[in-house]
Amino acid sequence: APNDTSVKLAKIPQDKQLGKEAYKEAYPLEYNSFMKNNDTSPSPTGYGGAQAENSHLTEQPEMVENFKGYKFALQYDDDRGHTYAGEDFKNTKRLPGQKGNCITCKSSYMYDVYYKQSGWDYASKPIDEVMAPIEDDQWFGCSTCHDPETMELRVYQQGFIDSMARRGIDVNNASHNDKRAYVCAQCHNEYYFTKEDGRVNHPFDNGLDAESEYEFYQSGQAGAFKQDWIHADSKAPMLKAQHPDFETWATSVHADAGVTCVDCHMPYMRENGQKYTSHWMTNPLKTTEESCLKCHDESAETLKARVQTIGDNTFKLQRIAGKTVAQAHKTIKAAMDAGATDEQLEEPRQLVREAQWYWDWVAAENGMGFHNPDKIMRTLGLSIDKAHQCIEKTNAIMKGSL
Amino acid sequence: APNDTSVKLAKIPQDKQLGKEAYKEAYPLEYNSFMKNNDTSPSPTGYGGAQAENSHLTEQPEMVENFKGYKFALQYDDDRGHTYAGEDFKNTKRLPGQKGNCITCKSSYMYDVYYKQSGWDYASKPIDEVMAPIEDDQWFGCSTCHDPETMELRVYQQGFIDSMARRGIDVNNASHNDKRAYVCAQCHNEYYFTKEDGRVNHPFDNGLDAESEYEFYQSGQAGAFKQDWIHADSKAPMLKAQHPDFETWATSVHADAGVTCVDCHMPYMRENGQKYTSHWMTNPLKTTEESCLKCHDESAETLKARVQTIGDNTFKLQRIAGKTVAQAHKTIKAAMDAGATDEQLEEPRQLVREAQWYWDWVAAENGMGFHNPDKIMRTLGLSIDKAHQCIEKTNAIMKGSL
Amino acid sequence: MEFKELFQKHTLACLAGGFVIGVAVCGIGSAAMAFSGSPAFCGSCHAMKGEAATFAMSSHRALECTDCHLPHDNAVHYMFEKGRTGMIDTYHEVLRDYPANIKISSEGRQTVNDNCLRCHQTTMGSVHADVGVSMDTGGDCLKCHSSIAHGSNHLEGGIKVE
Ligand code: HEC
Ligand code: HEC
Ligand code: HEC
Ligand code: HEC
Ligand code: HEC
Ligand code: HEC
Ligand code: HEC
Ligand code: HEC
Ligand code: HEC
Ligand code: HEC
Ligand code: HEC
Ligand code: HEC
Ligand code: HEC
Ligand code: HEC
Ligand SMILES: [Ca+2]
Ligand SMILES: [Ca+2]
Repeated sequence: APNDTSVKLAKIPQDKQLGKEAYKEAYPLEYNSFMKNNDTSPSPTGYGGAQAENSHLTEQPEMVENFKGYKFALQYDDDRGHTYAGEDFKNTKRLPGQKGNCITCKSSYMYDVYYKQSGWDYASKPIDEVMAPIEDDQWFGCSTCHDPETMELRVYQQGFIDSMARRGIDVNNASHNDKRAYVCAQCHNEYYFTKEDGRVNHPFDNGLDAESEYEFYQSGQAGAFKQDWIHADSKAPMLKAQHPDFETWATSVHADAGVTCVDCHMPYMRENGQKYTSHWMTNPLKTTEESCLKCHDESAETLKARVQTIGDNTFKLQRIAGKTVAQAHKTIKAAMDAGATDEQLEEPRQLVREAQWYWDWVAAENGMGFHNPDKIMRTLGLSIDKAHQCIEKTNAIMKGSL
Repeated sequence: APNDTSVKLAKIPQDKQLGKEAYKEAYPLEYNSFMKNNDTSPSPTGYGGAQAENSHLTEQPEMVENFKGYKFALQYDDDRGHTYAGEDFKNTKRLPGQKGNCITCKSSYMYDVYYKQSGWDYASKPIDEVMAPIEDDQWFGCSTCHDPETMELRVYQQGFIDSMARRGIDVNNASHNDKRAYVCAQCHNEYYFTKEDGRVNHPFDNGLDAESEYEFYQSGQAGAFKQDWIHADSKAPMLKAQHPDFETWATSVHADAGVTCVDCHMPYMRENGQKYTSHWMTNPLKTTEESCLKCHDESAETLKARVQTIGDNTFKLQRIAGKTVAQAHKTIKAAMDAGATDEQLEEPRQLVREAQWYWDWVAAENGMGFHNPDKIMRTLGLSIDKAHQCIEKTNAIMKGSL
Repeated sequence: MEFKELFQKHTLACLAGGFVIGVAVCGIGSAAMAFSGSPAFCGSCHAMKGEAATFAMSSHRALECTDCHLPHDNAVHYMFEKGRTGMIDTYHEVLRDYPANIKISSEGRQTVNDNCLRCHQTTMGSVHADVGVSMDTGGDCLKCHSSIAHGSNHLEGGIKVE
């Protein structure tokens, strides 16, 4: 029809499918809004945000102690827009010495080039070799989420597909609505690299909360993988939790109501009487009107204040937990200095490992509690308890041995 | 045809206004539903409920330690329907030795008879003398909430009126919607009896959360009142928190949206097309259809599951907090037995007082977290932290002195 | 309550009668036809007062109730549903046995949803909205717009003691 202004599927030349440039003309609304990911304005709540060098380590100095001996103590910034994914990755001080598996969630290059050729082989090759051929425009392009031939959403990160399959869920036969979560969930989740072949795997088997995931690592379900590093002070075998955004959301009130990541982070916008999907995946409070107010009748101020309150409550406990964990590491170190044996310190080290896991699960999550308030707060309560138990246990040992 | 949204005002003889019987014929729907408060079916979530002898002390034995030396260690039951208010009050083992102020929230007798005659005088008279003239039917009747002449809601508990006035709120000039909360809030709140004349007062001046109320008691704003009792084991000066349901609700998402106690606990019902307000003030999950689904699109099962989850998360931390507090009392006692001085134990005792306050604020609240999840969970996180701090401090002292 | 007894004894006959009368009345003329879909007509029942009141304050207040609540794919379907639902509504209104809180049924939701798209097809032209195939898409309008016609604040105002 002559008046039909609906978006037409465009043919993108095969050699340009991994970039963004070639999509610009066919999908200007989506392309332009995606480019807004370059915006670096601060977060309305003060949590998160998109400034360069927005360092967690400066904001919460206890992290320097908690990650001592691990790369996260070198540089650990708050996430920025998707357009920075390549740049921030290449520049992080955590990069040297890593393997190819690291690029799994930074573009679809790993899939469209490497995985299609030879499966997980890229995962255990040196990172420099693996990332060398990736051009600037090929980091995080449209193909990261869309099948370039059909522009349908696609979920192709095999580690995620396999982990969900173990939960009985076939993500590629999921409903369209569920896909609007899975397309994000394939990256925004907790993962580890298997010792066996370096592939990405997820500890989802027992459930989607911090306790179930901890049990996964404790019970041997992670195979030969036992820890990410040995803590420099306490010598405890530590786990690093990474961005469990999916797991946090998955059991939330919003998920119950079928509200997905996309509904809030990529709301419909309008231009010329037609809707399009915003591709500026940022803090939804920057677009409260479109992100929240279609479903909610409260005023934008009321909603923002509520998100702020949840964030403040979460941050309050997160700091207490983080600092207590730091103190626990130092207490164990003091015990070691005073002559405590590895055997005596076995239990305290397990306790600090567990305490830090719970704290980090929240600290690494990106919603500052909002994605699932009571689940996140429960996790912090457990962390505070375990960290103190570690301190008390260690002190009890010392009392005996002094 | 009868107007289905109005009721004819009846004249209730003055000498029968305090009871319920006289209202039966004029307001059968309200009367009959009020009598459903005699129901003693269990709570759908397992938290709360209305069975006789539903003892907190049996369910959470750590309470016996935490209230040691105080009447709450003798008997402390979950609340039941309003029709039991007189009976349960007269039978509680906590009653002997109390004063008249106790009846403030058990009927309007205190107001319509005593307060109108001579203000707060009744508050410091012996309880036996004060309750002797109250007939069975006069405990918690219709006049407890309604002005019997007009059947308008009334807020007349002077302690609450004064405390709200100090917050700049004139409860009797409040909007009709706010009154639907205040009518409950006048009883369902944290209170103490002033040392000066035994009247009921509320620690609302600094804010409506556990930290602000603690600050009220710490700063001398409670006048000569310093503690409810001295703990039998730790000798710490303790505070008892009582049902801060109002404070918990007041800053919740539901309150933000103007949803009051009455909307959930007294939903509109219909009988033969006649609309009326349910007077069965019970667990709203016994009436999910009417209580929740008028606002929520989720299914009744989804909503119940959500309330259950919030309750389970809350109860998990509540138990950890309660048990850690109990251990703190015992640790201080052990230190005393080993010769620690009052001066040395000053700080630990302050810590256990504060830790228990936070725990009790939640344990005494009646929504098991649902009324305001993140606020309640924050309070428990603080409790766990302070209780452990007490233990660590005390142990540190002992280490020095041994 | 003679009405109630009559209904309970002769339910089927009454319903059939109601159906015929409904269709006949509606067929009398286009004026009656239009009226019997209007907020004034629908809102004349006690059970509908709340919805009529909230609707009157909505952005769609110029519409007829039936624009959303009856199928508009063809006239026969429209008339049939009008008779059928009108019959159910009348039956419960007379018996006065409807619940305090009337909740739209899943078929009712589907009908409404189809109507949203009937008017707003263009708006949704460029985004994923397979309406009719499944409500599990961007086409589930009510997921985001359920308060568009009746608000979401269902506080109803008190019952007066006069
Ligand atoms: C399973 C997916 C996944 C894998 C594998 C992964 N990342 Fe990420 N990465 C993410 C997500 C999602 C974010 C954004 C959320 C966040 O920062 O919490 C992110 C953010 C980052 C950032 C920016 C924020 C920061 O942490 O400073 C850097 C740098 C980064 N990743 C480096 C790496 C490196 C190096 C590796 C390999 C050791 C790696 N990533 C492996 C998903 C992944
Ligand atoms: C991080 C994931 C992600 C990336 C990257 C991404 N998209 Fe999308 N895109 C989505 C989602 C989610 C939708 C909504 C799809 C749905 O509901 O079916 C969408 C929808 C679309 C649509 C359908 C029309 C609309 O607006 O809903 C087009 C066209 C589109 N994207 C183009 C692009 C282009 C061009 C790029 C690169 C500049 C891009 N996308 C990058 C996730 C992404
Ligand atoms: C291929 C992996 C991947 C996918 C798929 C993905 N993300 Fe991300 N996301 C990242 C990485 C990596 C970053 C951090 C980039 C950086 O800091 O440089 C990030 C950052 C973000 C941020 C932070 C932006 C800011 O302003 O601080 C948000 C919000 C976000 N993602 C939401 C989403 C949503 C919503 C989806 C799905 C529609 C999604 N992501 C899909 C990897 C991914
Ligand atoms: C109901 C709305 C909603 C849903 C659903 C939702 N989020 Fe969020 N998300 C938010 C809000 C609001 C914030 C900002 C919180 C703050 O500022 O304190 C946020 C923050 C984030 C951030 C950090 C942004 C920053 O500034 O650094 C990331 C990343 C993120 N969400 C990813 C996800 C992913 C992935 C999903 C789905 C698995 C998801 N979100 C689902 C509302 C939502
Ligand atoms: C597609 C619909 C939808 C969108 C979009 C949405 N919400 Fe919600 N929200 C809901 C539903 C449904 C609930 C559950 C309660 C209910 O049934 O009303 C809810 C609950 C909430 C709650 C109470 C739950 C809690 O954890 O405290 C808050 C606060 C909230 N939303 C804020 C937001 C904010 C802020 C945004 C935007 C960033 C947002 N919502 C976007 C539908 C939505
Ligand atoms: C949004 C609905 C809602 C509001 C508003 C609300 N409540 Fe509740 N209340 C509940 C639910 C649901 C429970 C049951 C929780 C459970 O079973 O875990 C409950 C439990 C209670 C109980 C304990 C019942 C029992 O079984 O022992 C009391 C007492 C109570 N509320 C009083 C109040 C007061 C007073 C207010 C206002 C200051 C209030 N509630 C506001 C929903 C609400
Ligand atoms: C005059 C004081 C007073 C007022 C006013 C009051 N309550 Fe209560 N409420 C009580 C007492 C006392 C009990 C406990 C009775 C018992 O256990 O014998 C109670 C018990 C309850 C319970 C527990 C019932 C159960 O099944 O476990 C609920 C729910 C409740 N009240 C809600 C409300 C609501 C809602 C309002 C306002 C409409 C209200 N209350 C007004 C004093 C009051
Ligand atoms: C400011 C109002 C208020 C005052 C003053 C008050 N109560 Fe209550 N009482 C309540 C409310 C509200 C409940 C129901 C909620 C609950 O139990 O948490 C209740 C419940 C009770 C119950 C039943 C549950 C239980 O705790 O075993 C007893 C018994 C009781 N009160 C005795 C007393 C005694 C004795 C005093 C005086 C020392 C007193 N009350 C003073 C408001 C009050
Ligand atoms: C614990 C508080 C409380 C008690 C006790 C109470 N009521 Fe009510 N009553 C209310 C509330 C709240 C409303 C709703 C008022 C409003 O919204 O204006 C109400 C409304 C009414 C109405 C107005 C019609 C209606 O159904 O909304 C009548 C009549 C009534 N009550 C009669 C009684 C009778 C008779 C008794 C004693 C058997 C009684 N009430 C006891 C709180 C109470
Ligand atoms: C008069 C309206 C109303 C009533 C009655 C009501 N709610 Fe809500 N509820 C809301 C609003 C408004 C929100 C905030 C989110 C939103 O805007 O949708 C909310 C939020 C919620 C949330 C998410 C917040 C959280 O703390 O997790 C849950 C769960 C919930 N309600 C359950 C219930 C249950 C269970 C009942 C009945 C006992 C109930 N509600 C009664 C209006 C209501
Ligand atoms: C613009 C479309 C539209 C119009 C016009 C409309 N409605 Fe609705 N109606 C809806 C939607 C959407 C819902 C579902 C609301 C929900 O899910 O909360 C609904 C629900 C209802 C319900 C069930 C109540 C509920 O909450 O589920 C009734 C009854 C109703 N409408 C009656 C009417 C009447 C009477 C009129 C005219 C005065 C009317 N409607 C006009 C869209 C409309
Ligand atoms: C004779 C009185 C009366 C009239 C006139 C009336 N209704 Fe109703 N309506 C009711 C009753 C009673 C119910 C509740 C039926 C039940 O209990 O399921 C109802 C239910 C509904 C529902 C919810 C049904 C469902 O299950 O999804 C909708 C939508 C609705 N009416 C719309 C309308 C519209 C549109 C009109 C005008 C064309 C209208 N009503 C006219 C009495 C009436
Ligand atoms: C018979 C045609 C018709 C139907 C059916 C209809 N609409 Fe509309 N809608 C309109 C018209 C005309 C306007 C413009 C009204 C105005 O701007 O005054 C409009 C405006 C809107 C708007 C923008 C105004 C606002 O309040 O935000 C939204 C959103 C909307 N409609 C959604 C819906 C949804 C959802 C449904 C189904 C529940 C629906 N419409 C059913 C004709 C219709
Ligand atoms: C996931 C959430 C979501 C779903 C599903 C959804 N919408 Fe919307 N809708 C929105 C948002 C957000 C806006 C506001 C866009 C803006 O203002 O830029 C909107 C705006 C509109 C408008 C207003 C356009 C105007 O001119 O003001 C109409 C009409 C509309 N939607 C109709 C529909 C219809 C019809 C459907 C189902 C086929 C639907 N919507 C499904 C979120 C949604
Ligand atoms: Ca960020
Ligand atoms: Ca109870």
